[in-house]
Amino acid sequence: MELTVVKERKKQAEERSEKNVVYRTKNLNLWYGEHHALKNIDLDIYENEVTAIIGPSGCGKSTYIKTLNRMIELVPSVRTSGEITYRGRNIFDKSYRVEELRTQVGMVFQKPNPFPKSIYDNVAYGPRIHGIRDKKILDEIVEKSLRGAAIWDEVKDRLHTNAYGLSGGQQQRLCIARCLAIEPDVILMDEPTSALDPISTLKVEELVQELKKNYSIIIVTHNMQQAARISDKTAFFLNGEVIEYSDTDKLFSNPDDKRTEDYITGRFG
Amino acid sequence: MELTVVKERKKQAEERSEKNVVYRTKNLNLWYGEHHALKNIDLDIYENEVTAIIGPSGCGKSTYIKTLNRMIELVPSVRTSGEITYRGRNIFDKSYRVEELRTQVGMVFQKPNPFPKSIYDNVAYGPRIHGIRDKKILDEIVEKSLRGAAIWDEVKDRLHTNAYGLSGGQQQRLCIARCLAIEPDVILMDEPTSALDPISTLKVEELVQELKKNYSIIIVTHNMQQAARISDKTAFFLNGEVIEYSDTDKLFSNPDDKRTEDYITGRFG
Amino acid sequence: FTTACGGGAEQGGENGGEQLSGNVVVDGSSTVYPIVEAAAEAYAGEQPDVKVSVGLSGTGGGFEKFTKGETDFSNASRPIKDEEKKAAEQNGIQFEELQVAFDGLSVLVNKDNDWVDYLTVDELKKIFTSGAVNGDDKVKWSDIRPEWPNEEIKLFSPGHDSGTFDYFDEVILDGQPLNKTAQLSEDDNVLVQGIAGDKNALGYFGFAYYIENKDKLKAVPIDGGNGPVEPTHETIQSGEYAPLSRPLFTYVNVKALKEKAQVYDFAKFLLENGAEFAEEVGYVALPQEKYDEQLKKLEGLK
Amino acid sequence: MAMTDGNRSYSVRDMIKENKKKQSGQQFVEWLMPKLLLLTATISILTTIGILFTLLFETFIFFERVSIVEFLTSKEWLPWDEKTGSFGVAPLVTGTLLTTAIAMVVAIPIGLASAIYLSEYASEKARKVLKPILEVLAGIPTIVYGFFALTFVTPLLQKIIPDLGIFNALSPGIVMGIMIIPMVASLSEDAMSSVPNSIREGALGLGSTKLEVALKVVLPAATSGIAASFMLAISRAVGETMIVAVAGGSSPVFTFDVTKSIQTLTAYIVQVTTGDAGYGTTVYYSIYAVGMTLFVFTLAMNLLAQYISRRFREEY
Amino acid sequence: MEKLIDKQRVVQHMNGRLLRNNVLKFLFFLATLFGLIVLVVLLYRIFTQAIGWLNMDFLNNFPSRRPENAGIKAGLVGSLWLMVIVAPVSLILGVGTAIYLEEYAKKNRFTDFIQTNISNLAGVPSIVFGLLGLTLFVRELNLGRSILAAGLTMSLLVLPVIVVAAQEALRAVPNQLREASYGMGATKWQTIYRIVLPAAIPGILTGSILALSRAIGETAPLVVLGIPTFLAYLPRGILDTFTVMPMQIYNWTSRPQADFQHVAAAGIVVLLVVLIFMNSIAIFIRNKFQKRY
Ligand SMILES: Nc1ncnc2c1ncn2[C@@H]1O[C@H](COP(=O)(O)OP(=O)(O)OP(=O)(O)O)[C@@H](O)[C@H]1O
Ligand SMILES: Nc1ncnc2c1ncn2[C@@H]1O[C@H](COP(=O)(O)OP(=O)(O)OP(=O)(O)O)[C@@H](O)[C@H]1O
Ligand SMILES: [Mg+2]
Ligand SMILES: [Mg+2]
Ligand SMILES: O=P([O-])([O-])[O-]
Repeated sequence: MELTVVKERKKQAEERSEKNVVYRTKNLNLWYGEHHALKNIDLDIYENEVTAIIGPSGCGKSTYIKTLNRMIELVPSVRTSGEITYRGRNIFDKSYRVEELRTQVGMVFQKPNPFPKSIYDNVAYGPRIHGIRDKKILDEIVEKSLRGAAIWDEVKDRLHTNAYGLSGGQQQRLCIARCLAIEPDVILMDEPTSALDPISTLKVEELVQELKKNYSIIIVTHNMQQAARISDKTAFFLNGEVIEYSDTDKLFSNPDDKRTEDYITGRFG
Repeated sequence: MELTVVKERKKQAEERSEKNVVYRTKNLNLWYGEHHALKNIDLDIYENEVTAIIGPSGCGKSTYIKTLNRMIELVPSVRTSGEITYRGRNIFDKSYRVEELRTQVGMVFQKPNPFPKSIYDNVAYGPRIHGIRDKKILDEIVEKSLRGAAIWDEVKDRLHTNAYGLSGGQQQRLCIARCLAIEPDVILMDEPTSALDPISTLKVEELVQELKKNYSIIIVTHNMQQAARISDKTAFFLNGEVIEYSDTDKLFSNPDDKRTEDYITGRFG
Repeated sequence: FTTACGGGAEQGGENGGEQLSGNVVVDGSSTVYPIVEAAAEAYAGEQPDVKVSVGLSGTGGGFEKFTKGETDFSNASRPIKDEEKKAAEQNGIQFEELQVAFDGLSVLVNKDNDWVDYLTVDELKKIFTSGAVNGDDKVKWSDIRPEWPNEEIKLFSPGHDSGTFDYFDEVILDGQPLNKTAQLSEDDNVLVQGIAGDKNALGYFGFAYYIENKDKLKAVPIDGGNGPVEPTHETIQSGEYAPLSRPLFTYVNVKALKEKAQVYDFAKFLLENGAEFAEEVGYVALPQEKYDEQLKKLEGLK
Repeated sequence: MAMTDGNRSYSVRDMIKENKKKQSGQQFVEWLMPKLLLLTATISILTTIGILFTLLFETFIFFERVSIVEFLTSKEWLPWDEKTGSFGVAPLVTGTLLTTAIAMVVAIPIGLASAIYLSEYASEKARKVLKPILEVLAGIPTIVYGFFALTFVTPLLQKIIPDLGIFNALSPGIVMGIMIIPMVASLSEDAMSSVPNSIREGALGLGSTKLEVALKVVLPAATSGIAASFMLAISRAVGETMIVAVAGGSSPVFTFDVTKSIQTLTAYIVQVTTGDAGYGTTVYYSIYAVGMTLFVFTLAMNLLAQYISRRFREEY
Repeated sequence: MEKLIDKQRVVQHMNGRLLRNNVLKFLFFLATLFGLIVLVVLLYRIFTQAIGWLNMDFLNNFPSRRPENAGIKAGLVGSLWLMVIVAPVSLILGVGTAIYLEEYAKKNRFTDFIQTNISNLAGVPSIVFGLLGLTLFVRELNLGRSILAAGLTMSLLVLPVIVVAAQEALRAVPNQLREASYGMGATKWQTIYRIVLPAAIPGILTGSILALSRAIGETAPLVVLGIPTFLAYLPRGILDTFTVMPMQIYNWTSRPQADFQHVAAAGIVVLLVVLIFMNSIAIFIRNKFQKRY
């Protein structure tokens, strides 16, 4: 009988963990033409957690995160092998509609890329394409998203001016707001705060903490402090490989791999 | 007699300090159309020092640094009043050729902006436009500049491929190399490391320390740690005004102004 | 400025076996163009150093240049007009008119039209004149002869600015306005398409276009008072096909004729061989006496 | 010597200074180029002045013979008879408007759709093959299109519209539109291609379909380039001559019926310049008045288009 | 967190969106295909007519009254000579004007005036340029009916197309590239010449292809200039008289003899080959340089 209980528990644990995995990457390889940019990546990403991806420039962080919402397909020379499942479904599956995937998986890019439209229209873009026309609801979504991205106060008086009039940092926060507007399930962030000042960064970091209650967040960052501050798990990439992936506390305090240690202590590049 | 010595010394000191000022900004005001972006800026920048400019997003940091090499003139709606002297000459003076100013004052931008040319041609661009044609000298300059920007090893095998094939971080370091290639007197850097990983950042920071022996460097940064680490003087901007300007140690340890303190301790944005 | 002042212009006169050089500039009517082109082509074999160029600016456009002294010959599908004479006079240009061939304006119907046996000049006039039958200009075959079908005639005519229309206007319409329902085109091949494509079509254009499209179209014999006459080489040349056969001209600048040996020589060549060339490109030669007469006149001008 | 590494005997900074002293030529070029370029820009003005002069003199003579009121208000264009003739330009204007409008109805949607396909859907390879092939369409001499309209398109259309005359406005209008497709497609595609990819990524990342990216993001961002291609297309249609001259007939009738034979302003000018009309006759001078009309017509259209595009651009 | 977006509806909506995308993609493809189909029909008609008439003799002969002897030599050589003037003159003037307007001119009335003027010239029909060329180049400047006179006329004719296309191309060059160059102490002209122009070349070339294609296929203004149709000799320099392919073709199509229609078709094929050759050079350069920033 005791055995049954143990088994039962084990099974429950497995189920839970199974359920909690949002993204499961299995043996992923990626080539840009001849250039082997991602090598045998195995990585599970869990629900309602912040997963940070760190590593030196050119190690494949952006490439990996772009593969998660299949944005990488825009580069014509790209080939992949292996599997990524999102909530149990293989995202490379022919029947998986990429638009559906990307609606559930929002993305914030490294360089701010607002549309050449008004601030309002930038944020309302997502809801609109998904069929929300009601002016009142849109207004509400726009305000909420801009507040969420800590930019509402700066732009509330000029919602209908062109987004290109904003400074770089403001533009990036606008892009975050734009992403929040469609209330995704997962949010991919490629160095979202690299163009932000510390205050805005702090706000975004707080926001990330807030959002992870409902969303799963994957964030690429150069800022190891940031990774340490906000993430639950951290993956360390090097030359297209995952060198180490574990709880953030563990990785920063007691890394398994020598290279991780060298990197986080700034000993190599 | 003692008096004379004192006077003499004072005079010498004055002369030295006079000589040491690279940039003197007097009562500078700047408007984008109606928007008053810089207000009564007074700031002296000294030779062979690193001057950091910090402040929240939209406070006018980029605007100010672009004024120093008159890059701001590219925005048609801009008006200025006041004076900036570079090495004693008013840069707004009609007789001052802007190309001469910009040859002596290099610039690294916030967003990487390599030319759509090969890596080699990007770096050789500056020397070439200034009349250096000798292939051997160009080769040497290119290598040295790329090394200086901590990117040589990554690109030395593909010097003649297009610069757009590089990752964001690599592109930014290429831009730094491009700037170093003409050996300017002053280097303006607008958040040059915001797109770099910590290792590259570290290298660039080291490089900045190295360069300041011969060059004067003005660096806009969001990263207060960075400002504290590498700069000799720091100016804190807020809403287009200089709130405080002093030695970096002083500013970070014992600021005069309440707002500075609030900002560096992360109390407001 | 290479055109008007050819280099070897001063070389002596008689054609003999002498080699001439220099330019001969011809422009004007597109109708006359093929004849002069043929002459120029053959002439290049005789006098390889003489550079003959032939343009087709139209009769009017040709005269504009001719009366300014820019060309040596001006082809024309109608005689020169008073305005043009005046312009020539003002610019001190003397010219001589030369006839080079006949064109017989052929009146045509669709291949499937089995009712029209011939038309009189009056009937033609009635059909083509605006307002002659109806206020709205819609003419039915039965309006002309009761036994013909009760269907509207689809009229086709060369555009107002062609020599062909000009001549038709003069001899048939008598200056009355053209039927407004007529479909107009400046290009005779286009008219061929139109008439070949409509059973109720009736139109007219140059003889050569009829000859070339005999299988698609039917020529209507015209009764000018002496019974119906079909357009053929013989009837046109003899003048029997009246009033629709018209002469084609080229005008030559007398000064050029006098001063430039190659211009004179080319004019002579054109008249001597004009009959052959005209026939070859689809027109009808003048009676031989006519060419001889003009050759004599030419000699007198030298 | 500003350099830190010792194994070099020169300083770039010094070399630049040295070169600066020598480069007085550089300064001269810098002074000269804007002036040369301004000169090239003035050529266009000189061209316009030239055209105006060429047209004005003869137009003036024309209006000494024909009243300007008649020219503008009469609906009959019967210039051939000196005595009974009537010189109302309206039929030529409607002919032009009619064919141009038809051409635009064909060229703008198809051209823009092709541009969207090429820029947003087609692979790099397909684009590289398709675009040049389309551009061949633009190079076919217009006279070929004219006969294509007359001998292929008109008979085809007659099967659908039995009432269609052998000469009509519809067929040359359509063919003119086809000829203009590459112009719209190619220039619009260029404008769309120059919209940065990062913006497309932003939209795709929100789960947009390619259609939404194209219509809601790229198209608005490329408005000015696309508008420019439309303007060029309209201008080309207004100015096109041979197609209408061959397939449109030469009947200046005041009508908006596309099945009827028409004549355009341009077709009238060619008709007279290549035709029989006597030099010095009223008909001869009328082509200059018609040319002037075309000039004023395009000018008015341009000003209108500029006004519209300015209003349009303000939206964001 | 309260949800403003109904996931259920979003997913339902997705089907419609994807359907729309696919339907329109198909329509866009059809539109592209439409142009291609017309081209194929046109080319098929031309080629079937030209076949048998297209041979070395056709390339080597001068115009003739006999269809079987007629050749395109004078027109072919003349058209190429015309390009010798039109290509450099129109490109230099057109790109120069565009650079002036985009890079140098201040936004003032004069600039607006030039701009309006250019778009206006684009709409002036070719035949009016013929009238201008006749008055200005042929008569006033006394260039006669030469290659030079015709070339200059044609250059003015295609100028606006090149200017507008070049302006668009220059406008599309990101400003950050200019900034980078200025930041190195480059002068304005250096920046334009070394950075902006190379980046704008693809766009400029597209416009130029269209413009030159137009110049090489144009008949009406040359007719007005009085360019001859029959010539039995070749020009030796830019001051000689000449004829061009479209004039030959135009003449042949209007001849009564059916055989001349075949000659015309053969002429069209030669003209198209020349065009395609010109295009491919430009397209090669364009594809080599085209990139998205
Ligand atoms: N479109 C592309 N074509 C070819 N190679 C590419 C492309 N994009 C990236 N790469 C290469 O793939 C490698 C990984 O690039 P990636 O952008 O993923 O790096 P990263 O870790 O995001 O770097 P950074 O921190 O600088 O953004 C780099 O060596 C880069 O040069
Ligand atoms: N071209 C422009 N036209 C109008 N306003 C501008 C322009 N560029 C900047 N501004 C405004 O001027 C102010 C200062 O901008 P600036 O780019 O100097 O800020 P910053 O301190 O560099 O910010 P960040 O850290 O986000 O880069 C901002 O409010 C911005 O919106
Ligand atoms: Mg990256
Ligand atoms: Mg900034
Ligand atoms: O060209 P034509 O004057 O004979 O019609």
